[in-house]
Amino acid sequence: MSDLLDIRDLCVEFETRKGIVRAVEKIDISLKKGETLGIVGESGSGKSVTSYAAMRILDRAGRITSGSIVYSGIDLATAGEAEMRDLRGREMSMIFQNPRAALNPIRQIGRQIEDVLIQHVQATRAEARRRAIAALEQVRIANPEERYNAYPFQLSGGMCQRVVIALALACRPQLLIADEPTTGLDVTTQKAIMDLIVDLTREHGMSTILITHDLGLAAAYCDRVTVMEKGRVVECASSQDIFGSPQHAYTRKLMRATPRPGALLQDLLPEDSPPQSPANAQSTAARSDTPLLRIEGLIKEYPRMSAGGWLEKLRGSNPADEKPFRAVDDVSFDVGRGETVGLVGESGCGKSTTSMMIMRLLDPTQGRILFDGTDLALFPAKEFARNPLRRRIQMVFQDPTESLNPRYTAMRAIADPILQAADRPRRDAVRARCEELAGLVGLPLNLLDRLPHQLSGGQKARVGIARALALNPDLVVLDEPTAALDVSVQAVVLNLLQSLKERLGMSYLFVSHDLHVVRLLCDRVIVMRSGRIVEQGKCEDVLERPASAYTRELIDAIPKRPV
Amino acid sequence: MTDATQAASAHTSGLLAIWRHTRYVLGENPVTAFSFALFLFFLLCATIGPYVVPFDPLTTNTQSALQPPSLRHFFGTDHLGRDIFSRVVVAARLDLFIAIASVALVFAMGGVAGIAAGFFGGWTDKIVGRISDTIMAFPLFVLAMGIVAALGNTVTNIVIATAVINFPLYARLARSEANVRKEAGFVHAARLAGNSELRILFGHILPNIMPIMMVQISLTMGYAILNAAGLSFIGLGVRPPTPEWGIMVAEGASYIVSGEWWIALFPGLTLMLAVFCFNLLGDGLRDIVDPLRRT
Amino acid sequence: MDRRTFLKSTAASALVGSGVSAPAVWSPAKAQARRDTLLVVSESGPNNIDIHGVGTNVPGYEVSWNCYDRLISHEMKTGPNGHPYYDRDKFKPELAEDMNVGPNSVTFKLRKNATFHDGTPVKAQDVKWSLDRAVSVGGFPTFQMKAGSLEKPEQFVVVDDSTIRVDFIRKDKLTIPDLAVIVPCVMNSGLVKKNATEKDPWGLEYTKQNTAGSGAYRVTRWTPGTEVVMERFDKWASGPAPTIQRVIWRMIPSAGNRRALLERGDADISYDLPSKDFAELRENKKLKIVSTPFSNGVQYIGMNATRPPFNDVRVRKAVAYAIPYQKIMDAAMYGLAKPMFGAAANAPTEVAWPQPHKYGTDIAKARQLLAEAGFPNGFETTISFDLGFSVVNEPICILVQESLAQIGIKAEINKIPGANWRTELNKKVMPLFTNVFSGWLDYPEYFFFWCYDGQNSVFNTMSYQSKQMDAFIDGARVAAADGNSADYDKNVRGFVDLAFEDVPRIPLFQPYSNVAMQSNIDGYQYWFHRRLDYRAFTKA
Amino acid sequence: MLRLIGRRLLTALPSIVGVIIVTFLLTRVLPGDPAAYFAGPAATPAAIAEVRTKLGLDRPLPEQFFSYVAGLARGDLGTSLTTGRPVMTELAARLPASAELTLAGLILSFMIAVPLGILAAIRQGSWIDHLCRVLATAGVSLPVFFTGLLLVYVFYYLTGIAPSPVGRIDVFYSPPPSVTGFYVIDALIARDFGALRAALSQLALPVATLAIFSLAPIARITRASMLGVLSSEFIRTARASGLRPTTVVITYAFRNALIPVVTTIGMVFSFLLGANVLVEKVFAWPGVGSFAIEALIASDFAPVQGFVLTMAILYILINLSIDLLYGVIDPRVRIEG
Repeated sequence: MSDLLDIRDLCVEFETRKGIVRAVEKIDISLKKGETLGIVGESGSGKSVTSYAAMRILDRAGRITSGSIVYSGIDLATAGEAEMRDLRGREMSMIFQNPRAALNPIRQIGRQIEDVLIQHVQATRAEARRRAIAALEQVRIANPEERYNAYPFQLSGGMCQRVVIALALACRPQLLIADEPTTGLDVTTQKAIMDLIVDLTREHGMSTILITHDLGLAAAYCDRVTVMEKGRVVECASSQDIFGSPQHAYTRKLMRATPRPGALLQDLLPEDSPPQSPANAQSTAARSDTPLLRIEGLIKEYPRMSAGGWLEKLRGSNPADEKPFRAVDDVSFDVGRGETVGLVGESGCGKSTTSMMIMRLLDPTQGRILFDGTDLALFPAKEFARNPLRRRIQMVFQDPTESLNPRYTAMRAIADPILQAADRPRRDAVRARCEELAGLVGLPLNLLDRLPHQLSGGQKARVGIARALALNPDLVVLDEPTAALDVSVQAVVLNLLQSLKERLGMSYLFVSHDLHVVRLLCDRVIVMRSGRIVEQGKCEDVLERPASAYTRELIDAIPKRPV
Repeated sequence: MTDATQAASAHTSGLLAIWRHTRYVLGENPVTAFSFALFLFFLLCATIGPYVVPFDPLTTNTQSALQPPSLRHFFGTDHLGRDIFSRVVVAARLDLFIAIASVALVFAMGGVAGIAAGFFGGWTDKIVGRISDTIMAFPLFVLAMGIVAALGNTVTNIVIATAVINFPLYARLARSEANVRKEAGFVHAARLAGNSELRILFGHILPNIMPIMMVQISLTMGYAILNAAGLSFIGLGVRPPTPEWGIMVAEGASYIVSGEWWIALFPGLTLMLAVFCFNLLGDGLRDIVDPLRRT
Repeated sequence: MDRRTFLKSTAASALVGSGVSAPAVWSPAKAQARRDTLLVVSESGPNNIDIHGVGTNVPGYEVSWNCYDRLISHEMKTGPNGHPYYDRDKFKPELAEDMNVGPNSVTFKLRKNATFHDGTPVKAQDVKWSLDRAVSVGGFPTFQMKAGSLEKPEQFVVVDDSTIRVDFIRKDKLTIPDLAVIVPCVMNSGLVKKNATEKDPWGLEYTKQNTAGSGAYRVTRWTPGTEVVMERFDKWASGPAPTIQRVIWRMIPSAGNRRALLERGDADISYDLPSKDFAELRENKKLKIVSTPFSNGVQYIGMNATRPPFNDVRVRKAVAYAIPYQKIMDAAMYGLAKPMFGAAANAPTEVAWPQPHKYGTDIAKARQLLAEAGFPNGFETTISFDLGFSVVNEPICILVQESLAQIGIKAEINKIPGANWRTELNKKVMPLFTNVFSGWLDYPEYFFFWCYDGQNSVFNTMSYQSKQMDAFIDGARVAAADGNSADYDKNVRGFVDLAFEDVPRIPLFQPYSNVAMQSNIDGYQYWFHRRLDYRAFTKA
Repeated sequence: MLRLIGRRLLTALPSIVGVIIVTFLLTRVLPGDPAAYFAGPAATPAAIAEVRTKLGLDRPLPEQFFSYVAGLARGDLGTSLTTGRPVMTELAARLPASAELTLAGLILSFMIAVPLGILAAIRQGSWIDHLCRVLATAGVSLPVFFTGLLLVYVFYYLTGIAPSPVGRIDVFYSPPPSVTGFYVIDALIARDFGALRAALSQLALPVATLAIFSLAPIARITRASMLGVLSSEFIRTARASGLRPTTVVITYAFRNALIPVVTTIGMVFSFLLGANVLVEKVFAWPGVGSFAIEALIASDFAPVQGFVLTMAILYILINLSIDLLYGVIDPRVRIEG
């Protein structure tokens, strides 16, 4: 089969304020007709830049400096803009990560598909509507006629991604580039979308490039996988060979760092890393005395988002639709001292709302939050900052960038809780404490005076953790602490959290949507769905022999590695 | 290094960083560099102007009234024979004062009220919203006139009037910026650290909206002087004979048709240059204050 | 052409470029209309076209003067600048054909053929109703009538349909002249009474916006603050038929634009331009400038004679010597005024007003007088002026402030908007101020009765009290009534000398009333009210 | 839709009440005493007192306020003493003049500023970007009356291109029969092209002055919001699907960028209503602005209160139409209501 796409020693450079940055360094990638190629790499590896270069939609600062991109005989690197514009959408098209943002928010989705059809003279204005509805049917969207004039904000994330796919495939292109199509979607939706992409591309004999940071996804859905690191292709082989016998050290490191059933926490670390303390998660038996945290009948209601303002209330609208929406519906569970409890569920299941209430950042509608015997629910969230118990419950946030004040240096961020505490030590003692905490979380001292935007994702996560530990809390709520991190960094941070828990005798409430990560870190796990607890118990019981159908469905949705 | 020197060095390195960063920002954007130079020039006029000017800006000399620009009088003389160049230079002090004072006042009033409204919401938001709606409902210039006419046309009243009519602009901007940030991660983190709501407002949120406010501050400085000029045109401006660009343009305006174009033109050009400089200053100030731009 | 003008020209021409012909091109029909229409431009317009209205402003007087007739008016004589000037002492008949003055009454015979605008004939009952109205509506009109001892309706007696008699309540030389001012105009009582209500018996609301007179013109359209359009009343019987068929009077607030309109020929006549413009327009041969001194008018620096420090005559004299008179004449008036200062030390005092005083600018003498008065290093005060006339007042105050500073008096300038100016004057608290006053009746004792008399009228802005002065003024008035000229002259010289000796106010100059018109306009007449009389104008 | 209007008007009510109270107090605080002003030059204190009672100014403040509000309810805004006519008729006659001027100024400035802003955003950092910034800033740096007088001097006095600044229509054209009060529209309705040309040529200079003054804020916001939208992800999708640049920039990018632009225009319009007070003074334009200034200087309360109230209502109507415009532009606003 002849090569559809043949990229030869491509180099792409970006002008940034710090001078020229070479994002992609002499890479060779080839793709046969009908083949599905996976490009895997961590952030900054240049995997997306390659595809943008191929489509020639690099932003203004990027330039292809050398190399060729031959697509069925045409060298795209030197093609004219008009010629490229004709190819894009008709011959080759692309789908992106954040589906809702990838659609024009104020234009009906049907019209957006029509625009592409009309642009590439695939349909006259009259029949464009019929062709658009056909495209929607093709991506298995229910009752496409109505959906035709819906707006993106009226559709779910998964539905939006289907529309983006319909948009991309409307003109029957030969090549589909999918850049992290399912990141940020729920596991179940992710499976449905990936199956859809593979079915459609196979049905039309199209070739696909799937760009992802998730090795498991690539393994499950691609014929061949290319691994990239810092702008270079380190290895390229069939998915069986990549997983069966990874040749390059970096590939092996990636393989090890990906959470997978049956692995232990320290298995994730690269081979050459020093052995961690032998204590294994399961071995620390939960202490029997009263639990550190006991949640009883926790409920959080939000008024139904009725469209009418108080005018409606004036006229007394019917009580039926007045019933408030229950984000958290009668949740009760315990967290023992020194125990790590996992809270798992898809987005919108109420796990974050529950954690916010436990952290007393949000007032519950009803229910008790007993922390070491005292019911925290009695204190309103507004005044809890001054409460002496405040320092004993801390939190690590999901998005490290958003949880650090852009104007505070790392040092000042870590010191913030210490400075607010009543018994605040003198200036140099504060600095000493910060350096001690930095050492604890493995943050190099010279980074303390840097601002957040001058730190990497992993370093910011460490600052977040150091800040949480500043006042030696008893309970730390971890709200998806590593979701935003690369796989290799995630492995290191998870091990760090585990060792800190053991050394400082804390308990964790670990909120996550990734079952593999929960299996590695937690003693017990609680599965939630639309505000209610579906199942809870020991990790291996729930994950190996799930009692409820929903849990089983969650587990099945995780892409399997080629055995 | 002992803690003390370390802290000191951190402090100086902080200042050094700001200076290097400022030089960097200026280097990168020539327009901003030009506006900074202009601003320094005006500051210079304001400070040492009165001691350097060739003539006393107030002495009249009816023999040499209405002379066109010449080597003796660079900008010519006005209808009372006073040297326009000296008056324009000396006026810088008063005009800069009006600009900076009204901006400071409106930032303190409008900015703080806006943040509180955006951050606390509830009734603070309603009150600030109502006040700014009421002020916005007035035709702004007539409101300024009303205030100055009612309280008397002193410079302080002109500053107060300018501050009042710009209040809604600042309140609305600050409110929307604070509203966006009030649920940010670092705000929750600050709460966890034990910061009281007020400390969060002023310690965390205010510094983060400074870059956006900087742009608005520079724009308002321009409008403040224009407003003073407008008031002078209808006789409510600064008390004569104090030199002020706005009133000089207003007085000179009636002489354009009769051919003495220089009386209004030079103060007008200087006024334009100043407002021009303030507007361009905004972008430069934002770059300096915005941490993200710091390499 | 620098960038900014380039931007403006493109922006403006983009709009205007669409083939707009210069407005000066007239189609023939319009040319004819243009020739017998007078286009007047001024800064502000009337707020009420009835002279008896509450708060009718000065522009309102002009409309009333042209649209209503009076019983008698003034003959014309050639004025000091060769242009027609109203003759203070000679009267000519207007609505009244014949006037004969008895010892204690005057009788008027009305024209037979005089009719109002709506055709109804003018009868004595209309005259009586109008005069009763003038003396009873209150405010300024009633006040003006009282100045000529016309105070009670009983004085006006209808003898028959065409004869009316006015009885005197006291011998007063000003009664006859007071019948020739604007206020005693004759109204169409039938028409006005039809539109009156019990709340407004005199029909002031109706006459506020409609003319109901027998004058040479009548108002056909009035948009306040924008324009007044007056058409000729062809059946006007009280004088020679005017040549101007239509008068369009437009309000153009910006003086610069008014001058531009004159210079480009788009306006026929304008009068309230700054003196500087008049001085410069003199050279423009396409225009004709007529300057006539205000009759009985003086711009002065007033001081509050009751409060320290200006209650001490030496301080007032010091100020009088510190005034930069010549600078004011040059920079404020551009020479377009008659100086009221610097008369020779031995010059005799004339029996006339206004006349120049003997003070001049003498800083040393001023400093010495100030020291004598106990203020060797001066004092602080404020100098106030009416913002409405800031074109003249502001330069005067700046110059005075500067020269007073030389003798240690630090005076801060205080600008007062139009409405507040009268309130401040009435309060009589302002220590130092500049103001202008001119009386309609051009007699010295009339001026001094208002401005210097002990009864402290609103125009005695210095609240100057002096028994001696009151004696002189009353003496002059009685002498005038009795026709005893020797006594009259002695009293006039007495109060003029006392005014200059006590100097509660320092006369600066007698301002000119300037009018600029296209060269093809003739017939401008100077009247005591200094407004335009359209009836006399001709347009070549 | 009606619900939106209803809610908007209800939220506007308190600010109207606020405006009424503040104007009432503001006019009462003005130092001038209208009675003295209207009693005429030769009035004695007795005459002034007489006029004061006639005007009802001697009654206690609350009483005056209630009689004013009662009058308002009846739609009677009192009579203006400077022009001697009821304020309502005065405003009705003058409002179209100001509205015509301000609207035309806004439309012209919109037609110049928006394309300038878009071009500056597309070619960011290029000479057109800097030109847009410099031109816009220069326009707003000059006091509006100075620009006006300069335009009159150059275009009327020196070159005679523009007609004489004597108000809305040339002296020798009678205004077209008034249907909307807008001379341009009325002339079109009446097909009187002579009057139309006269009205347009009279509008040229004042509209140019206002446009230059309002250029900067609109151009600046268009550029900023276009920059924001152009860097968003759906534009990348549009480019990736090969759509024509014009469709990408106009139909996709500009329509999304329109909302902040429309908000600024609302604010600029209310700012212009204030600023055209000076333009009306320079161009002898018989608008509400110059009328209010004379009244304010003469401390004639009724017209000032009437004027400010009309402006407040106009401002609320403008905000209402902007909200409706949001609904048209952005379905999210329309649907979530």
